[in-house]
Amino acid sequence: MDTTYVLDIYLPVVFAVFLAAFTLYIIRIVKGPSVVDMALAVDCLAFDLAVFIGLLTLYFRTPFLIIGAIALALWAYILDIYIAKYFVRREVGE
Amino acid sequence: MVEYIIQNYDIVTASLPGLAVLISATGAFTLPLLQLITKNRRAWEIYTALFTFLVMCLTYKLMFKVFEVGKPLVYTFGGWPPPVGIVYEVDRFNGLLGVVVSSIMFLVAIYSIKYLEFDDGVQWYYTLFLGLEAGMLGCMYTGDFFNLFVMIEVTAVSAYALVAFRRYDRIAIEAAMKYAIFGALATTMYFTAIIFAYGSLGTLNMADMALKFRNIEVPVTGLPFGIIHYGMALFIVFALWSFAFKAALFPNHFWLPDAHAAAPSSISALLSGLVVKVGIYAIARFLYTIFTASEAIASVHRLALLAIFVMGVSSAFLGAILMFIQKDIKRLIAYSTILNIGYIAIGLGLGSAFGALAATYHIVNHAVAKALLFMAAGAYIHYAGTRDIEKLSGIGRAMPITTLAFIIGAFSLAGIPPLNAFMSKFLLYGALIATGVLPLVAIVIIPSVIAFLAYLKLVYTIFVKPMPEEYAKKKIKDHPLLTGPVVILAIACILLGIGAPYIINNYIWPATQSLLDWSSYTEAMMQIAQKLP
Amino acid sequence: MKGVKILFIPLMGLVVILIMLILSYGTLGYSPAEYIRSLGEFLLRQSFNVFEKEWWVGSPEVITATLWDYRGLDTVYETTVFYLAVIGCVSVFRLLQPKLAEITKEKEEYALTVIVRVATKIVLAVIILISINIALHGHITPGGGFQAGSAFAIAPLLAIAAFSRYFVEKMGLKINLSHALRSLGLIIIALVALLPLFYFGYLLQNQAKPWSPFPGYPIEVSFLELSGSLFHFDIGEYLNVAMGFLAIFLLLSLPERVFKKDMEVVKSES
Amino acid sequence: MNPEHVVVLYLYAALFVVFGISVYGIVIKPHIVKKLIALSILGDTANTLIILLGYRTLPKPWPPVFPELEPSLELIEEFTKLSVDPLPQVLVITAIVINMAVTALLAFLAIQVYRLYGTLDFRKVLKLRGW
Amino acid sequence: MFEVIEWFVFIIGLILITIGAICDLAGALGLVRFPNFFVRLHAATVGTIGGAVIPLFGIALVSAVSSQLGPFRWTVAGGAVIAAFLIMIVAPAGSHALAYAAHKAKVVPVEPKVCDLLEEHEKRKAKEAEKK
Repeated sequence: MDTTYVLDIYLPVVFAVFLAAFTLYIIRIVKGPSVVDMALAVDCLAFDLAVFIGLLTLYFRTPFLIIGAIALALWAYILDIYIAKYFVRREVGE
Repeated sequence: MVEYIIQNYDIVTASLPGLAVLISATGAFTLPLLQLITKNRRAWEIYTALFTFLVMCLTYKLMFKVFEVGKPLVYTFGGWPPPVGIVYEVDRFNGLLGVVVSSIMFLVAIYSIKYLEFDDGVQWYYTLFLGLEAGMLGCMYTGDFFNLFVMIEVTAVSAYALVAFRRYDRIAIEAAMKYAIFGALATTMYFTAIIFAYGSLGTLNMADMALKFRNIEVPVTGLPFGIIHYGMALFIVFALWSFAFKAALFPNHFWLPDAHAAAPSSISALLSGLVVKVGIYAIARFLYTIFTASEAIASVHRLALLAIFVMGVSSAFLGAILMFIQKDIKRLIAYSTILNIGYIAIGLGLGSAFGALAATYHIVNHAVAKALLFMAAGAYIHYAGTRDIEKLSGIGRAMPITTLAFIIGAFSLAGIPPLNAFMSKFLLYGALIATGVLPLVAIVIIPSVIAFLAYLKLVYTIFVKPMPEEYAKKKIKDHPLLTGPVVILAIACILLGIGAPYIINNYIWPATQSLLDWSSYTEAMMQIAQKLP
Repeated sequence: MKGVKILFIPLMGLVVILIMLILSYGTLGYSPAEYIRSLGEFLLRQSFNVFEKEWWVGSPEVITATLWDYRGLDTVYETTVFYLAVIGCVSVFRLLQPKLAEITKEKEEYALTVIVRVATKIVLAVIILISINIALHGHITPGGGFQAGSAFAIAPLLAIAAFSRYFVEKMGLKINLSHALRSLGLIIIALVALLPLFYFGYLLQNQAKPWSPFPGYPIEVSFLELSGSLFHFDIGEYLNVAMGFLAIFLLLSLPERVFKKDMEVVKSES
Repeated sequence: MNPEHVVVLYLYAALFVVFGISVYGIVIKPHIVKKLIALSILGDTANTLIILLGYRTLPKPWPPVFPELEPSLELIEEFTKLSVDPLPQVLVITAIVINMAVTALLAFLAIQVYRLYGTLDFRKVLKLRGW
Repeated sequence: MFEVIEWFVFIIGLILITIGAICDLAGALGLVRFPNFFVRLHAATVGTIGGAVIPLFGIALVSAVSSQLGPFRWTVAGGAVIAAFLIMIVAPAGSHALAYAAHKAKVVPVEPKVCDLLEEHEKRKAKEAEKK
């Protein structure tokens, strides 16, 4: 089943929406009054980038990008955990 | 290709350069396993000494083979012909340097046994030590300029870590930090230079690079991709800056006195004697073998030579003057390194065969004498526990043999005949006179005289002045493990000086010739590259 | 310092403008263009060319093929750089009294909340599986030893923060194990590189060549695609990188009071 | 020079500006952590530069991985014509590992500097050292 | 018949992607416009679960029926599903950890507050510990 034409027309529209969302997230990262605000925005941005990579997989028709999405999701989680640990205990190891 | 190799050498002899580097790296890989099995530090020390000895034997065999054959020996890794794969290309020049590196590494490995007796964590020291040897030999042997980047990093990373080996010493950590930050900047600059070279030439092989300037078509890579004139100008500027940093030439010398003074003395001997030579070797290889006699970049080449010459002159004067005012014995010797690197750069900057000969001989002589000085100074520091020259006064009386060797090394570097560094300085005078501008000779004589005065003062303080009472109690004496390597190097100093005519005729001049001989360097590579489709 | 600063900015600007002027003459051949350099084309054409086995590597992943076969030496020593850097880190952070680091008391309050702990445990399993997957498929799909090792590195990183470093040590991932496995990985690499020499082949040789008697590493074992030596190299590098990261994180997470206590000895001595 | 080349030159210019800024950061900024950040930016800029060099200005270039395990001659030819240059990517992987290793070592050294001097400001460190 | 089912799956996938895009934009707007951290957490949930998990499922569906991806389409679909499940686990846990830490360390004030049960709970706990 050939879905190329549909995707080629439709995906750029979705890309535009996602890019708009990215801009808003970046505004929050830059503005963010506290560290947790920034971390939250970076979080959302990373998860959205994972989706974006998935969409690029469809757009470029290369199957090799998708593994990057998984890695990105994990890295964002680490950021959260480390900031939380720092605020709770002020020492990473224990 | 196999016919070409088999007719001259058997496969094991052909793979000697690759083996030498890989074996010292394997030594570094297995040492952590050994330290888990046995906690006996004698075992680690003997293990390291054995590995360095093995590598030394391999490099000697390689050097004699290369001198016997006369042509550069090309070893293809994985069997891939040059522009595609990586090659080690050993001619007489880097064969000779490889021998210098591995011999001094072996002596320092023995010296470290006694010198580090009060330190903990020596297993990491020896691991990094073997890594440093692999890195330096790789830098010397490689025929691929991206591989050169990787090997420089191997050398550099182990050097940073070794400078910071005594990690509770404030000065050592600060020096290592400075060295590492600017060293990383320099290597990134070299990576940028590689980008320009790959962009404009489309190859990563050094011999192929030389052929591209002369518009000779090579299999697979073909002709240059961009305009080589400008691309190579950028390459030379970036690469030269980074090599000058590694070699501690004048504007980039600032890290050297700190790092070399703060490291353990055995490591200072390696850093001053050998690691800075990596930068010098790279400069010599690029300026003399690869960029010579090609009209495409002749003007850039001339400018680069001039820059090296000017940098050499300024570092010679700077090193000599700052050497005179030092109060710290190791800083004094470290500034002497800047001075001597300046001499080597002057020799290379002349652009004549005579100058290159003087530089080659001075590389060998300086490596031997400087390792000697640092190791002897390390012996004093090991017993006295201080680096201040005033506090060390008279300590030489308790260690007569070490001090005798120290005096030989110091006078050699100060240029007293018939010791070895005098011979190479004499060649340098000759090379400068051959340029026809006689006042230039002053740039060799003046720093030499200042250095002589500084050494004289040092020797006077250490040997002639009376010994304070606190040392008399400490039972200071010549320890065979500390003195042995020093004495061997002192004998080498004398032999290299007395036998200079023989050595120059049979080793140094052929080595210099093969440095200048770009055609056989490229032919050796082309012969194998013909196999490619 | 201020004078240097004022001088430095125009200097950098000048250098950048100069480089751009030089580049605008087409120094790099106006790249990127529609065509690429012929060396790159050679690699693309030959690395999985089943019709010309003289020049092939046997891996559809051209990057891994180039990384471990055409330019294998670079990668072996790049691994060495990583290894030596980790050894350097261990050397800088070694303790005078190693016993100080061995006080392992895992307390409830070290860990974060229950929700985080449960989520982390699930994620840990997923991470280790993914990293092994990346390592074992490095010669067929993008990935390989370093990438897989970096993916594995997330596991101790997460466990240290969400639980504590004692949790990681209780799982058996101690620093001595990391030294042993790292050495093991590098010995695998060194042996795979050295083995062809015993068959009178070349160091780091992968496939059979007409000009070398070495028969080559197996491309397939029954149904498994191995791509010759690439698979073994990837495993070696995976062990090295993963365990190197583990050692780095275990050292970094040592609490600061251990070092303060350790440094007191030095101060009292001097 | 056609418009495409101008766009490419703009990309190069942007990269070199970042390059200059990071060199400035390494040399001038006194704080060690800032120096480290500038160093990693420098490394990444160099990597991006060489990746840009190996790109192909086609509408949809292929990644340098064979899409099938049993290729035909036509597929190999098509792949050679459409895929991006693999060599810069190989060099970048090597450079990334090396940069990361050096950065890790530098970070450890920086922590040790902080332990011994109580500060990460290079000027203060030099002052404490007695300069 | 089979083709019809495939088109159906494809359209569902596209719809999921569309929903995701809209949710993402809404979440981003909320993250920018809302007054303080604890309120923004709600917007972030819309941005992650609505804006990341749902479109990833959509991508999995679309790629599963896209023949142009060749034999690798199941890799893409599987990867997308794994990524979606991971984000579904990871995103709430991460926001929870952030909120817990922000509350405990008092990084941001809890402003529109009716009653703070967590604070009371911890006070009670501390009192019990004192008694013991």
